[in-house]
Amino acid sequence: MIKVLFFAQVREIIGVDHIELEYQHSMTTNSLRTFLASQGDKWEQALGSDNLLVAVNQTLSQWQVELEDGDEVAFFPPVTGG
Amino acid sequence: MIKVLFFAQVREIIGVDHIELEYQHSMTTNSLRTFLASQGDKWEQALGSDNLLVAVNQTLSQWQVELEDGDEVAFFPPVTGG
Amino acid sequence: MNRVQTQDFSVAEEYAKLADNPGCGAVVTFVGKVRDFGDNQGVTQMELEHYPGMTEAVLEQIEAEARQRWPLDEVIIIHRVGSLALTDQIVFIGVSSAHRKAAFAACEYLIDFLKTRAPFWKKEQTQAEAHWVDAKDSDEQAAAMWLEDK
Amino acid sequence: MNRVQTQDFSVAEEYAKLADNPGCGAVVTFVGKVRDFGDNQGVTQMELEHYPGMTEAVLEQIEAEARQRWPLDEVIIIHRVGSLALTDQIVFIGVSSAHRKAAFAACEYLIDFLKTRAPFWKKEQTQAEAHWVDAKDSDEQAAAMWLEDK
Repeated sequence: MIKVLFFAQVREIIGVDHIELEYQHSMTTNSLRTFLASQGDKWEQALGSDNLLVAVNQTLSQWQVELEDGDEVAFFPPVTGG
Repeated sequence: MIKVLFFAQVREIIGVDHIELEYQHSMTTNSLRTFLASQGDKWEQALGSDNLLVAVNQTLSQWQVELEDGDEVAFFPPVTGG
Repeated sequence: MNRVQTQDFSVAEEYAKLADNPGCGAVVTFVGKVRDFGDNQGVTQMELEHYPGMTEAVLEQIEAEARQRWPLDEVIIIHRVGSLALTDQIVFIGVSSAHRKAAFAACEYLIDFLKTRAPFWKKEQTQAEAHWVDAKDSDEQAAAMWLEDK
Repeated sequence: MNRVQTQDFSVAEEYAKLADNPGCGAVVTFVGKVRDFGDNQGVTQMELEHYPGMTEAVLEQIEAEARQRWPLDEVIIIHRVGSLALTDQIVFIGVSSAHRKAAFAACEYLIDFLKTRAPFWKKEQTQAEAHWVDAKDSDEQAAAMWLEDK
């Protein structure tokens, strides 16, 4: 399983804060994003942003990183705390 | 009259925290220092330091500045607050 | 010593923890507050969201980086989440050190990297509307300066 | 708002004054304390002497200079004089501003120039002896950096 989390605008647009997906062989951060963005207009809107960030297992990650079964992946906009 | 103040090591060495002197025509910060330094060994020691600073009317000053009657002049070492 | 919490913090209490050390010559603290203009004029309140777990990990990491760069005694980072009103305290960064330059530099380093790397998001509320705050180029630049510096 | 005094100060009270403003987004404070090594190891107490009148004038002046350089809300400078013991607070500098970069820069500017221009002198006491603290080149350099900066 892959646990996928969404935060801030991304969460708000798709209306879901997390989902769980079957792990697929050679899944990457980018292929997961593309798959999710194809799930409908809201998903396309939420995950299509140029500024979208991705974290794998709570560490900021890049777009062509291979995932492993059990990973936690999060999609979110640039951070604005402080 | 010229009021002369001494602080920190300078005050401690000469054992006096202030004196008053008659104003002399064309007196400068430097001539006042030279005059005072000639008053004895302690005065020479206290006022001879290369690092000595001078303030005129509570503003940091330079060594060839002319004084006026009524000025307040202070001699002290580099500051070490904070 | 770092915390993410909904409740307010006391600058006095955190300051006391930072300063409690006979070798400590300098304590620098930073507090960020909700002000009445953010991206918009007339901000009345905001919501702060975060990514539990990752947030704490990032705060530990930027603290460790600061400790590698400068000789520090205590470091305390506190960030609030949830609903905050105008003038509320949002974030506290406190650093103590034997040396003032180290304390100033580390405190500013920590807030610069918290702003660009810790997963917090602000949604500002004005009388008219609520909107997510945009990330600022000036914050990215502030953080990038430290990397050139090294 | 600047003060030279023998009594201690409360960081909490001064912080409250700095932060009391709906436009204030950032508060930076610096506290300098008596530490157990100064010019010598084993410092147990110190005497702080100043030049009354000139001190206050210099503090006003460096505050005015900082306000010319950065947009600031409140500025508070407090310096203690007289007898101070190990771990006692010596100096407080607090700055509030809409912008954190301004608050950090102004706070550090004020302590750098206080250290090199305000007429205070420290005499440290160890178990063995008392001696006047030497002025430090590093403090002169810190202040000089701001002038190149301009």
